[in-house]
Amino acid sequence: MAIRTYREAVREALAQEMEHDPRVVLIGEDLCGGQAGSSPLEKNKEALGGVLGVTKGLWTQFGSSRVIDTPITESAIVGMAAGAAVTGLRPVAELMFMDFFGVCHDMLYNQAAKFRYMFGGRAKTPLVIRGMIGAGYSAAAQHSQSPYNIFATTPGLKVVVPSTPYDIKGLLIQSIRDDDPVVFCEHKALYDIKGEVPEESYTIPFGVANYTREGTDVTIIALAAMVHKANAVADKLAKEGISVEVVDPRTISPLDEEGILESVSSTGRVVIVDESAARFGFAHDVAALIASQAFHFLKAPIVMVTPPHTPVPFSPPLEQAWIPSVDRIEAAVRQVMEA
Amino acid sequence: MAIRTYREAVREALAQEMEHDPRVVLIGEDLCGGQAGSSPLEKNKEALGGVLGVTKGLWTQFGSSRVIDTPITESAIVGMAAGAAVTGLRPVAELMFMDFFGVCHDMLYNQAAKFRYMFGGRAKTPLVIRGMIGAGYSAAAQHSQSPYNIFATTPGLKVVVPSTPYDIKGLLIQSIRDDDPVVFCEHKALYDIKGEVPEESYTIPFGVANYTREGTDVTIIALAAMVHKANAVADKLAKEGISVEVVDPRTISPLDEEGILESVSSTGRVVIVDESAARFGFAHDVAALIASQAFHFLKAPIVMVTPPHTPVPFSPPLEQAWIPSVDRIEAAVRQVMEA
Amino acid sequence: MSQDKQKLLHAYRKMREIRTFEERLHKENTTGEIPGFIHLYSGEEAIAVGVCEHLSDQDYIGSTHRGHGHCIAKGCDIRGMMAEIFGKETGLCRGKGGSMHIADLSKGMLGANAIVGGAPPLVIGASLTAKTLGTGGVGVSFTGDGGSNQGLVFEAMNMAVVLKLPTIFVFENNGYGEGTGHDYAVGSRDIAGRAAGFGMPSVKVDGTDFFAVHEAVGEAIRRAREGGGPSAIEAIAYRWHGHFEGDPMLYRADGEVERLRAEKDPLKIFRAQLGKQIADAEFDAIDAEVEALVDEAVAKARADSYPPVENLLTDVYVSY
Amino acid sequence: MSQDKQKLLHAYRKMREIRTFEERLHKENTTGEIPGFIHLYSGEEAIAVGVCEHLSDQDYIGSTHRGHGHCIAKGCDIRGMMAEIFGKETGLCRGKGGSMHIADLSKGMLGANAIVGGAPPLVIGASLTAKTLGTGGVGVSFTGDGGSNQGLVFEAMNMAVVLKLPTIFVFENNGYGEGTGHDYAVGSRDIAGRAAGFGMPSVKVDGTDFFAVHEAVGEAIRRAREGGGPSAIEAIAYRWHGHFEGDPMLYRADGEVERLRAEKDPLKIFRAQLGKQIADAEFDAIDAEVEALVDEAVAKARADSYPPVENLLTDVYVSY
Ligand SMILES: Cc1ncc(C[n+]2csc(CCOP(=O)(O)OP(=O)(O)O)c2C)c(N)n1
Ligand SMILES: Cc1ncc(C[n+]2csc(CCOP(=O)(O)OP(=O)(O)O)c2C)c(N)n1
Ligand SMILES: [Mg+2]
Ligand SMILES: [Mg+2]
Repeated sequence: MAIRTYREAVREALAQEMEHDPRVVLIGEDLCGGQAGSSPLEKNKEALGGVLGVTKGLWTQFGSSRVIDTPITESAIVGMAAGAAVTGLRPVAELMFMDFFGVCHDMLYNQAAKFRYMFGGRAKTPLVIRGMIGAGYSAAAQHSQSPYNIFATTPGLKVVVPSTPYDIKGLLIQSIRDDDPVVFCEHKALYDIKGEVPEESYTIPFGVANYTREGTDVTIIALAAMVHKANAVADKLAKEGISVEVVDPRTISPLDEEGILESVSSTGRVVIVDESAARFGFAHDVAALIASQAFHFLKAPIVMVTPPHTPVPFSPPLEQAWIPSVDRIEAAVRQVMEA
Repeated sequence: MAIRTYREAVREALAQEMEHDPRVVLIGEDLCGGQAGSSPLEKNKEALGGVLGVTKGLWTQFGSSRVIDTPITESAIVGMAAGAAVTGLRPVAELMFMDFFGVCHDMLYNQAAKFRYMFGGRAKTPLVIRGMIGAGYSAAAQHSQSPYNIFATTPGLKVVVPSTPYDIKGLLIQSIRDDDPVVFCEHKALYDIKGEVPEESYTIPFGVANYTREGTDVTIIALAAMVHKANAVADKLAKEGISVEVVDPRTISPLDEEGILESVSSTGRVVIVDESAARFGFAHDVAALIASQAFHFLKAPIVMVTPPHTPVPFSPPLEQAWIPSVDRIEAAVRQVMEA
Repeated sequence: MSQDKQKLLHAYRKMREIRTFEERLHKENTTGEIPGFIHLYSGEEAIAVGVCEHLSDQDYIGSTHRGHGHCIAKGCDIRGMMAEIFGKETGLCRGKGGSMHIADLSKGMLGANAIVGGAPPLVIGASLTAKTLGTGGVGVSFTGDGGSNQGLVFEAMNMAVVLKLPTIFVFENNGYGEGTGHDYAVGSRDIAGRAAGFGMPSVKVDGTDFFAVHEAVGEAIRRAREGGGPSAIEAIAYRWHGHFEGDPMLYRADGEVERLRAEKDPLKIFRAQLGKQIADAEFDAIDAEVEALVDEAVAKARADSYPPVENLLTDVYVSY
Repeated sequence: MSQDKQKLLHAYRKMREIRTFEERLHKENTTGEIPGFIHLYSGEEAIAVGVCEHLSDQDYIGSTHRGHGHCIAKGCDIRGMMAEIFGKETGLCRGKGGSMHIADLSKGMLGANAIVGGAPPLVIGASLTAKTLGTGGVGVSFTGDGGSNQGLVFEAMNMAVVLKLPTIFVFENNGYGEGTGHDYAVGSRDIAGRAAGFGMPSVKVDGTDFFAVHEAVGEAIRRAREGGGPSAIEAIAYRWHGHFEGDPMLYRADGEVERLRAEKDPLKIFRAQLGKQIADAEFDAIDAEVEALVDEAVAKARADSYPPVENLLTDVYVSY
């Protein structure tokens, strides 16, 4: 196995799938950048390779018919990708910051998500929408959100929120091979984390949670950047003899309900950490699942660690207070232990 | 008090507020209809009065500068309304079917909802977005949804989901006078129901639940059309000696958390009925609230009665099976009673 | 029969199928057996057929809420359509879509669409597939005069120019969007005129004249197939019925519909144009065949059963 | 001093304020004290100032992610802006918005906007307010060449024509959207040319020439104030820095920036144009004053405190 960053793992997954299947195309703004000027100077240059550097080198390798730079026109990007998906391509469209979904939500919400059902099962829509989520960079209210809850409430969409280089590669390849529309959320705080990643192609199935820590006293359920904070808390409290299990569902639609309920039934104490929202978020969805399906196992009230019901603030001290912190997670675990 | 339909109550609220305050303007497609042709024949006609007949007569009364017909251009409608709201008007924009929010979500999600916070409290956005929600008319997957959960997850928006003619008038007047952006959801199955409505203007405060039935054994929490089904179940089971309390929060952002928790603490048994979604819906938000704040009062697992995780189907028998039914609500109550 | 004549009769048959289908729905709708909203296409037949006579199953179209005509012109099965509109299991979408979501991907029909302006972004996707896989296919979107103001449409047009996609944007100007005149809602009062601003050629044609539509679209499709990029066509025709069935049409001038039926009937116009070449009896024979076909479709749709309730939970994902 | 000369010096001062502010940010940004993304406006000063010199606090502008120049031109306080960019409580948005959301409604500044294409729909709302309340005000939206392709913009343009709103759509064509050339992303390669399709007049001007911008916009604003409806203006200028601070600018030609700084500097051009009327010393005096002002703003912003953590939970709604 090689050591790769989360960013490199994304690029590797894209490159391998593009090699594997000529129907895979990338669509988005500045995926390359340089191809997008018509002056001779720019013609043969890949200037950006994506704002995140994620797609760097892919245009050089696969050319303009596979790596398609677009104008700033998200509805046409997602709509075109959806239309291409039902007619035979396997497009991977990049939204850059997931926050931008607002300008093209219909193409996911009313179109791609519903084709198969509305058409009586006679359509396949193998579409991936990639984008960044997450706060922490003072990118302010319109570039820091994690709206995976809004995607996952929509029947017909699948939603992936990976936390490690290993997971992101396997889940992205799975997403591209999947015949349903997938919203693929990359957390910006994780792009530079490193981990072991097989060089060959592999998939990770949807709906299978990963237990990043095993434990018997408390279950923490967390996603993306929050998994790492939960792990840190588990490691710290282990020294005090508090045994914390950390469950990373990795995909929230489908959700590994069984995996979550099994952990909860063994610990009876639950903390859910979620960066999406103070209301109607992932924490609430999972809390509701547990309160309806595993109620009799619960020994204490469920504790949710979420941001407050406010937009993401710009100023660093406010933003740090907004993001669920290691301290708040630790306090939540102590709280459920005491209840 | 007069007897009014839910539809008439909306119109009366709009008319009274337009009389009361010259800054109130209506914006939307076919609010009038006839004004919108330039031929002499059409010039002086109000052809539609809104697709729902809700705004009928208002153009005749207030003219084109107050009742503003627009092209089919929802992003410009909501954006214009938001821009007008921060600069001195009090616009009420109609989205016709709330399902259409997908084509203009950004103007709510990233703009109107966030002005005040992003601008450090130095903005007021007195904006109302009205639209129809609800299934039951074979309007199929793109005209039958109830996406109030998606609105209410967004900090900065207020969300109103009224169930009676009395409530809708008082809440709409409150919404128009409120200085924050409000998403106002009218359930299409309720337009023709009648009830007592004061002729004069009045407001109902946000965040105050209505107990439509008082009871001691079980709490049902429900919104809009579901309130009437919950009431029917309460009335039926009362005859068997099962005492059901029905709580209609009326506004879901803000939510009357205290009112809900108080009822739950007295009954200890909870059924939540919600037409929005099988995942990440209103039912989940409230279940999470209860599981974290009133856990020790609970005598039984929380039961959620929601649609399945599918788009809304067209064919009547499928659609009827999709909508939470009186039978399912009754069964849920019996289930929590037995647990 | 000469090939040309065969083609002409085929076009006539398609237009007649649309007309008979729609007029029958207008009648059947009053019985209360048809669920949901119905938007009829009568009066605009020459547009759908003028376009689709150029297309094969490799070519895709994307349609509107007023989609029956496009479906029929693109070759969707009339029985399957009627059953769908009645909400029956035998429907093209197994009763799950209804009038506003009829689709048949095997025929290159990407779906009616209940979101105004929804089709153009999807259609450029079909065009991208054609271009990427080199199928030689084109994508055609239908959009109304009202829908022509939706931002989605403009984005699709710009994208199609930038990527030189084989797309034809057909604008059906039938005078109204719901009750709102196009002369109010289209700021420039010239839908075709917008295309130049996006860098594509456009023409405006009489949408009640099959030959005018057919010729203009033929030119655009040829250009698209040859790699010349997208075009726009504004076709002017008239909607005979209300926006939806049940619309009291207060925005109409007195006698407007009668006049349209008398003077602007695409089928009458077609027959008059071909009066010298094709005998009335030949047209009438087609009319009778189509009448029988639609009779049968209605009878079958009425007799067929609703989908079983278990179907509620299928077709959400490929796995269930 | 003559009134004319006063006005000219005011315009120069505003342009200099922008330039000095931006170049200082470019430097300060390397210290790591400035949080988040910064997009600099150097090279485009004549557009913001050429427009805003026509406006009063009753008139509203809507801006972009590259908003500092528009804010300064519209009269936002430079100390408040700098403090905002540093994330301090004394910032114009009390540290909650940052560079991409600076706003001051009391000055008619509706906000920078981090959603590309976000401003035009909001600005037509300000225009609607002006029209409805009869204030005589206008709304001006700024949009980049890249942003000009967003559907939101086209919708706002059509709506403004239909409702005859007093709106001016200013397109700042600085050659690139991030790393993508406008000649790639704008299908027609002519942003101003799109306006006609929407039914409004437009002109294309040299955006490095204050007088060219000022005159064209003056005409459009006069028309708008008189009830003549909206206009569009494409102003061509150049972005000297990267898309954001940190952009390696691989898409640039060799020597491109040096050439722009030498040949396309709006301030140099302005001074050259007025060389006969206004002495260098007068300009230099302004430069020095502005330098001092920006020095002070930076010193103050650096010294000011961050907002207290309690502020996290305020300003979401009017009630909290
Ligand atoms: C996004 C969206 N907005 C509004 C509607 C409601 N609506 C349905 S059809 C229609 C009018 C469409 O007019 P036009 O495009 O001219 O098509 P026509 O009905 O004339 O064929 C409207 C406003 C919708 N379905 N979707
Ligand atoms: C809806 C949306 N899409 C994409 C982006 C990312 N983005 C920010 S600025 C920018 C380029 C804008 O180019 P242009 O409009 O020419 O303005 P300039 O930066 O040149 O001033 C892009 C793509 C965004 N912020 N919002
Ligand atoms: Mg029309
Ligand atoms: Mg630019």
